[in-house]
Amino acid sequence: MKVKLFSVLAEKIGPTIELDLPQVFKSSEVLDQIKEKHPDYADVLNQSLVAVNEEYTNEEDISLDSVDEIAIIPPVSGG
Amino acid sequence: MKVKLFSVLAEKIGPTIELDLPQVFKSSEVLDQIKEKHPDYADVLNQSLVAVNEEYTNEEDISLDSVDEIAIIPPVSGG
Amino acid sequence: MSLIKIVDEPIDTEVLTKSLIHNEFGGVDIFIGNIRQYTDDIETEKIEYSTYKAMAEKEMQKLADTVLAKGMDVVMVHRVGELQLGDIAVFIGVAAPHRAEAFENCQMLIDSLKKTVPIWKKEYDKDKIRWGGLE
Amino acid sequence: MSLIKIVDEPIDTEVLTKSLIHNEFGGVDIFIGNIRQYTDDIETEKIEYSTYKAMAEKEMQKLADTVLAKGMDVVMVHRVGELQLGDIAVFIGVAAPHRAEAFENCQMLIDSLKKTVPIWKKEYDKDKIRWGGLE
Repeated sequence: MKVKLFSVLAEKIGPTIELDLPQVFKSSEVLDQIKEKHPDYADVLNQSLVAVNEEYTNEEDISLDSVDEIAIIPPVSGG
Repeated sequence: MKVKLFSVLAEKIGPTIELDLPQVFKSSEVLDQIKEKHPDYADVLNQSLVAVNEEYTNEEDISLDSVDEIAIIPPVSGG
Repeated sequence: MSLIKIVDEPIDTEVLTKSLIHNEFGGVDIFIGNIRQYTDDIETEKIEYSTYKAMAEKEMQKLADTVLAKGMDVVMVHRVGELQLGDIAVFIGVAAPHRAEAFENCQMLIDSLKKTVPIWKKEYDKDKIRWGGLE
Repeated sequence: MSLIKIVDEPIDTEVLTKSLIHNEFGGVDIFIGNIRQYTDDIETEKIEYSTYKAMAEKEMQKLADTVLAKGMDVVMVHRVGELQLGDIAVFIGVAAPHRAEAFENCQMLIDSLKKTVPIWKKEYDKDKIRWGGLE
């Protein structure tokens, strides 16, 4: 599964990262997998949220079948 | 002394009204003199303030010598 | 560069807005009051604003000075004369380092203008003429 | 006629302002955020905004919908790409029957945008590059 990255993560790691996600997972598992691959960005990832199909997720179970798009959302800073 | 009128008072009575003011007076006396001449507008005058030299007055004594301009200020409604 | 005045021509929002964009300030709040057709069931056709101009500009300047003294920029322009539906009667803008101050002071300025600045409206409503402000 | 979008060109404040003047509404509040040179001692040279555009527009629409549902009109436009000092990054406007609602909702929209809408700034300051939002 390709996960979209933005902001500092996109610049440092790339616009997407390929992850191997189980059939059912939580957003924290997505962040944990990226932290394992890129421990340097653990700090940013600890402040980030996960969006599935362009909606913020919390701690709910996510079914891989229902996922069209996953994105990591670092702290926003528009305005 | 010519006193300036505005808004509904200017339209009904005229842009100025000639009053005979004593050497020292209070704003209420200005309003009272106009009410006497135009009792129909007592209601508007009761809601009005008096400005001397383009500044609002309260209940202070006003010396005629210090007066360049007197104006009656009905309730304002800009904006 | 603050701008405080009463005008009898249409208000140019573009020029006034641009005058509030400064490198020193990051946030601008603008209030625009325009002529509204309906107030509850009352239908307005036009509004005639009159003013005691010299005093009105002095009172507007006093209000602006309280905001300028805090290091912000201020624009306050009120139009008088005969205004039609949709015409802009008043434009108030505050540029500030932080947006909360811009909002707070802009709202204070329009609220205060409506209380102290000698400008009056004569409202031509469909049913009758109404003088603003009278009880 | 609400307008909610992310653009990569300069924001035309005049067109957006005009779109908020309606006969039905008497009060418009507008917030404009522009690129500021100094934040305390830090001197900014330019800011690069990036976005997750589809999601950002959805989140902006959600915010606007809460205001539109109350019968007001809303404009929310955020610019992305490389912005220079003085450039306008965001324009938010609310037209309402009463001015207090316009102020309240306009401020709520910019406050909320800064919390939930996926837009990020990379600030090129004189001393170093700063990524907005990070602790």
